[in-house]
Amino acid sequence: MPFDTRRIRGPEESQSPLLFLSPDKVPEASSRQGVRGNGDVRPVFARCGLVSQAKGSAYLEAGNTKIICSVYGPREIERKDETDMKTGRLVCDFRLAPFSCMKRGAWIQGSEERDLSATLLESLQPGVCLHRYPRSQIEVNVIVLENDGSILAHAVTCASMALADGGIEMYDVVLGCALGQNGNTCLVDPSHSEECGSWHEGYGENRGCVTVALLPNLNQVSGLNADGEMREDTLTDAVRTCLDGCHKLYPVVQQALTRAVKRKAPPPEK
Amino acid sequence: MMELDQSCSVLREYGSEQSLLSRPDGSSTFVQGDTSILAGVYGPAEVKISKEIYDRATVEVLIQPKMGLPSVRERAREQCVRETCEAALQLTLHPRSSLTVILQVVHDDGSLLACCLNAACMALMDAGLPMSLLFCGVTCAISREGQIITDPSAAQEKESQALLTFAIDSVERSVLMSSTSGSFSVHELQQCIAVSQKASEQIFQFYRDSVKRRYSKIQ
Amino acid sequence: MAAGFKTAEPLEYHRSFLKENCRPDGRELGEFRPTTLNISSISTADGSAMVKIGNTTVICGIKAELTTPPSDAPNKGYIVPNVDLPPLCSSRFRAGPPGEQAQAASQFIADVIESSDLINMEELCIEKAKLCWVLYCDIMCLDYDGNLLDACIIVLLAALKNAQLPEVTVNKETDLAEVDIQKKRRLKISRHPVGSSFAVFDDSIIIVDPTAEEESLSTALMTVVTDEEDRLCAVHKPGGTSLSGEKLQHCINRAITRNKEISKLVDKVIGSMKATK
Amino acid sequence: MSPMKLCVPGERLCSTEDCIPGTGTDLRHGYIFATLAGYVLRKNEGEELPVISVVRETEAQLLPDVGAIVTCKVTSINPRFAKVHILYVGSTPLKDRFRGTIRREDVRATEKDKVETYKSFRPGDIVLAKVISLGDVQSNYLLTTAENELGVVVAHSEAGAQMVPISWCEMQCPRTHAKEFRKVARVQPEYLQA
Repeated sequence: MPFDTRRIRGPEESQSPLLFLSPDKVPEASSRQGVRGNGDVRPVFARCGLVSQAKGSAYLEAGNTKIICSVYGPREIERKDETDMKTGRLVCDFRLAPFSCMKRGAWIQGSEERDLSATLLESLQPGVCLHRYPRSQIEVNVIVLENDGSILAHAVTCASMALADGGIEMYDVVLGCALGQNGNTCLVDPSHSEECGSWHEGYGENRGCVTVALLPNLNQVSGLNADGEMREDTLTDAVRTCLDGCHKLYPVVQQALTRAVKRKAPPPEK
Repeated sequence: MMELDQSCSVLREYGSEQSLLSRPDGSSTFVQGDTSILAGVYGPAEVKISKEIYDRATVEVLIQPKMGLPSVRERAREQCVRETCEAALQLTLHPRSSLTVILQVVHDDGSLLACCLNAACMALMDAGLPMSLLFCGVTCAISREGQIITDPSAAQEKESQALLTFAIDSVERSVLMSSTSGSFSVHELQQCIAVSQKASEQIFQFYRDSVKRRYSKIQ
Repeated sequence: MAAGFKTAEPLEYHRSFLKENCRPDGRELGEFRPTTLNISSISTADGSAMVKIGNTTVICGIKAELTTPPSDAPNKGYIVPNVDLPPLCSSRFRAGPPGEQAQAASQFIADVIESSDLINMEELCIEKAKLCWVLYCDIMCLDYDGNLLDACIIVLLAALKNAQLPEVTVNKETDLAEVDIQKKRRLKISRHPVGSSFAVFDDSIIIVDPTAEEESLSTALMTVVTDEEDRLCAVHKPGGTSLSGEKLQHCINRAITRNKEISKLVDKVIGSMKATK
Repeated sequence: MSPMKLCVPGERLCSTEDCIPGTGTDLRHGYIFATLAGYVLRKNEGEELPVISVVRETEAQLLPDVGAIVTCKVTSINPRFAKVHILYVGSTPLKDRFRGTIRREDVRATEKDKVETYKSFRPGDIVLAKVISLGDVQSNYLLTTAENELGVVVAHSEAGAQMVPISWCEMQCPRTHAKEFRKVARVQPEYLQA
């Protein structure tokens, strides 16, 4: 492997201490106790306008999942092509901070991050009025500071808040919700251990993860991502459950956005 | 035509040669003891649009290590050399153009950054670029006994508790650049600056002599 | 058209303030922006901290992993600091590998760790020539408004102080490491390096804690790092216009008082964290 | 007075029978929806129906549009055109720089074939111009200064001092009294407070 000459290098190889845990001490994937029901989303904390340099930004916390997003633009496209003349371009960069997961991640963007960038872009695009920004591009940068599950879903919500905070015209906000299916139990907004837990037990029937992105006012789904193996009826149920989960987020997003508007400027004179 | 200055006791033997390469617009080698740097300057030349600055020239410095690819350490040194060159050059005279300084490490035996600075300055002079001042690099090592050694060798650097490199300007003899490692007291810092300023006199005299010798031949 | 003046002639705009011994954001020349510190916010990291200096925000997460000690120092471990300036933090940075500024910052932080003897590297060794810790200190800038280096040093110091390593023993029979995450220990941080950054305007006026705009308009930048015994760990001036000895002394004095302020802040935050546990 | 209503993108504001859609709104199926997060503003502008728009702290116009007056800084010149960076659209500063081009034939309205770009602009000049086209794939925004009110507003002489306009095509350095050629804008009174 060619080593990275642009970063300070450590030893050639190193292992996470978690690999050396005595087998009896491995923390088990616990089922949800009392506090949160299987159909509950985690309480979401959201704020807009934290990154001073950006056009718009948002920070979102759901349980231990922590995501920050900033939006830049509309700015000039460096290499234009014919389609850019009529509509703008949306660009997404999705990154997991090296310290965000149980195992340390690499600095160089991996294929997982690239896939997430692409999915995020597809989920957001239908919500943005790109025709209002000809010849220019809008950049969305997402960094996951801590990954405790459902990162794609929360990244969608966080990014759409950052876009709205940046005054980018949108048909609707975009909300994301994820679900983990394990046999007959389904867990809404799964945490990281719940996401992994289902795979630890091996490959089984009716087991998988679904992420849905919703435009709540238009009542349209802009992104649907499912992996694993699920029965048709479970999948439709899962999507429906996710839609409910999205709607639950709406008041939080609405409040964070209106708060940011108020903080930036007093109401204009009539 | 290797010019040597043996009268110097504080600095190791040093010497330089200019215009030894035919392709660059200016070139030089600078040797301090066993440390040796080869420098080439290209420019003013066309600049990439993304790097263009509308009212001055864009300076780039590349340091090539003796072996392997340049790493983060080289990048930090490049920044030091580049910003020192920027302070010395009259960049507004060449707007929207590029100046590239390439420094090839031939051998590293301590005081590398200082030698890079000296080689760069000689090469810039050779390229005939307008400069408002000259600069030179001096490295001081503070030994564990608290003694100051100027222009240390690699072995002396390893033994030292602190290492300070300064770029001194030729007009006011003040500090243009400073890069340090190890810990030291304020008093030691002041001493090192004073010693470097003194040593810089020799190097500037050497610059003057070598230029004089070179142009007296042309007449 | 005051705003117009600011965008069209930024340098003149700043000069007009400096003439009156103040700055566009209302600060005096020698005044730092409010500095806040938060620790332990990232539970996936072994130690973490977030620092804000004005708008500038940096976060550091430390991940400890196991490896074999370096062959030239079999009784030591590794500290690997890296600074990242992602496109998220400012429009001046592009996605992709780190640029010169990020690389120079990483190297500077590595130099400060080495120069200040921040931590006894032998403490990171578990078994000589066999097993040791490597601490990956990944520093990310989330909002870039100047004075990155000061923020990075504070965040690194706080994250190291916050870090806890699980107990590791080498099983004599199997010769494998065994980790007990129930038992954790803190690192001994022997020194308190704190940096102070300065910007030089028009070769003569010195301001502390420059914003991103002030940095780009200034003619030189300098960072002085001191420890709690008032010794200097770094006088880093990567170039630019020259500075007289007198001005340098003035900067060092300011750096020494800044060290006291920040050490107090770090101790307070770390202390309050321990108290609540 | 009741506090002003706030909205987020996607919210339905009213039917088209009640209002005319203004900025920050979108028309769909006979209803007006918000596209911005901001304050909902209804304004009677002499029409039958009030105009409904969503406003934020800055003006909504973010991109240079055809017909907009822009303030720009000249970055380079050649005999055929001058390249500029657009800094302002109207009085709104742009966060990111957009590049524009002023072609030789767009410098002034009369005697177009006698225009010499280097006698009209110099790099570093601040110029008031109007957008005439968004340009095509290869080119940037095309701008014009062919109006009396458009052209150079701030320029520095070779000696570095800010010059004073003395005619529509000349400016003078207050320090050296040297005259330099520029396509000078007749500055409108509202800009004079600078």
